[in-house]
Amino acid sequence: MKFGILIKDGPYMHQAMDTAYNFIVAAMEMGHEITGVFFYNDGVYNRSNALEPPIDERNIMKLLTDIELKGVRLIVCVAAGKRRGIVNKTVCEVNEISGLGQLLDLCIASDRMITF
Amino acid sequence: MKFGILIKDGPYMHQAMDTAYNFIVAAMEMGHEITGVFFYNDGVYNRSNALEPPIDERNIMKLLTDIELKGVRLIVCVAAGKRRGIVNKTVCEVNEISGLGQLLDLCIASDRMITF
Amino acid sequence: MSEQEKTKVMFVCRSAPYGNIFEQEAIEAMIMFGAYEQDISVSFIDDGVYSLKKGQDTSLLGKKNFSLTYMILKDDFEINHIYVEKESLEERGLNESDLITEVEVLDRNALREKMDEMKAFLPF
Amino acid sequence: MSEQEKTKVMFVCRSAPYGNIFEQEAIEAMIMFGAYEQDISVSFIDDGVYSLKKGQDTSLLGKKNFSLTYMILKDDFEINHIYVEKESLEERGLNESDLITEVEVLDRNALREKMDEMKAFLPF
Amino acid sequence: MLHIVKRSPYESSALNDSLKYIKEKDILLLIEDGVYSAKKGGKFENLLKGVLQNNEVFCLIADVKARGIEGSEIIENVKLIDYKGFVDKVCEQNPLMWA
Amino acid sequence: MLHIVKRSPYESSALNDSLKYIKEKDILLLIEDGVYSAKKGGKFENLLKGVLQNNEVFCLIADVKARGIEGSEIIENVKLIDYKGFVDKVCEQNPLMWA
Repeated sequence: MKFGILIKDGPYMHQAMDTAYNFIVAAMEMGHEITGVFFYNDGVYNRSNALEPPIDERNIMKLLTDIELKGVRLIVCVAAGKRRGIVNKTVCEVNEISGLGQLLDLCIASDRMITF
Repeated sequence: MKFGILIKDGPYMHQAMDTAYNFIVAAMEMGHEITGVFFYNDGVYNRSNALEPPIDERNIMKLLTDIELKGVRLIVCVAAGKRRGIVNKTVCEVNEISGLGQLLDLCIASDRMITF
Repeated sequence: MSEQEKTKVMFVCRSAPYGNIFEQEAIEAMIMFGAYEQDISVSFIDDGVYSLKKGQDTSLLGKKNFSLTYMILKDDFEINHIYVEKESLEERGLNESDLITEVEVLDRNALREKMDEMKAFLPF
Repeated sequence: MSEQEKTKVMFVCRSAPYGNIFEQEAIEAMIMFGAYEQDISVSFIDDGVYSLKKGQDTSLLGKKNFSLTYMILKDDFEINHIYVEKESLEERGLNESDLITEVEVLDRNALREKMDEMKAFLPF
Repeated sequence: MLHIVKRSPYESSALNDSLKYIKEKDILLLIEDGVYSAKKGGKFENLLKGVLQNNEVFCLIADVKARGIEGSEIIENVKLIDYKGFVDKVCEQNPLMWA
Repeated sequence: MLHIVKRSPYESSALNDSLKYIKEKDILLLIEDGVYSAKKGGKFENLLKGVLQNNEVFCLIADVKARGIEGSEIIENVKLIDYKGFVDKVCEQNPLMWA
């Protein structure tokens, strides 16, 4: 099956990104496809390029890079990002920034859309 | 009276920073003193130097600069900031970053401590 | 595009306005989605119904009053269906005349039937 | 410093662990505050009492189990008083033997009396 | 103590939780989404009237107006205050935010 | 529909709100702080037992263990699943997150 993912909470503050990560890893191990992860609301903070968590804590930047390397597309909403200071100079990858149309595209291209 | 302020929510996402700002302005107009504003948890995002809200929306960065110019001390927790990517290169003013001891200092120095 | 080919997406709006940004950013998404010729619904349930309350005046808050956008969502932005849940209104002492714009008031069962047709939900 | 000169600050912990970071960042603050020789209390009420539940195992989550820190908060970090509210425990089907460390179980009225002595609250 | 509630009583336990700690002479202050508790005809009208028997209840007018609530829709004896009134209440009593 | 609840029933209305929309054959999935709803001896035990009369209820085991809840403390007939089981449930039914 094809899953589209919407993340609305920021890193560390809420468990949403952690749950979504574990869901994505499990789905891919099972042979499902992730059509993309769209970061909206405070979710955009997950793609800050400056996260420096304590070394004994999980590194959310690294976890997201891992799934990106496995071919998962990450999309940061440009409008939600600008409002919160996640812009070209502060985002992990500039070409991840895109518009809300991409969220609708995920709804169209996925068998299931799930929000965390 | 002397008020110490603790901000735990980020900008725009929740109303906390707006309510705190209106409280601070009212208190200063009434002749009270603000001993400092401590940003903890997601509150640290309020001091990102990259916030670019739409022009027809309130600019939280500017509102905070205004009260800083009136002599209010702003303090960003270093540990909460690092975890969230609010660090030297992304914070409004590098010398605002400080440790949790400053929060306890606010409790000691203020007649009232109020959390938003 | 034929009606059958369109993707049915429902915004599920459950938050009151101003205390957090969810309803404001949901509206920003609705406006964008309208341009894509899909089948977009918006349902207001639980505290979400407060977003439609008439007479919002944010001047003392210093925040933008985004409730006015709901008035033009259907006509200007081609959002196909706007539903509000009857029970949530009643529980809050509100009725249709309290709402800023004309929307379809549905009871829970009827709204749930609409939900069964959806391909995707976007909760805010 | 004499006891009278110390500032009385109470952490009011009302959140369950792991769903959000409040209790973890509260503990980080407690640890720092212990070094300053003030009069620091911590009260666990509402869902905050879950933070003290024995047997937390976060290995499947990939998150840090910070509950162990509560065991050494008093001795190693000089937090003077740790209270947990009896009624909140009961409502959740918990009792003293479920807790990871020995704390003072107080009923609401007794805890409220402690609150009356405080100069400042830090809610988490 | 000044009990401040900023969450809607329909989605959050904050109002209920705060009332378990309210004592004689304490003040209840409703701000942000907390002001919905003070609306006539809502589910929490009786609860709030009970509180008013023993305690003063205040509501932040900026939040009431933003949410489209008229003064006439506010439960009787709940007092509307502006931000300066808010500051005064914090001067009077030690605040605890029930978030 | 797959109703996913991630908030504690003690602090949030999410569980109650979701149950107003649950229909025959729908699944209730408790994750994150939502798992506290499934703990024996808690305030919501009877509510959940009522749901179990008509619907399947699942609980994410990673969240149960993290919170120090033993399998034996989970209400009977609530089924524990891992993340792969979570994925399976989303395949079976269209998910709505009640946050």
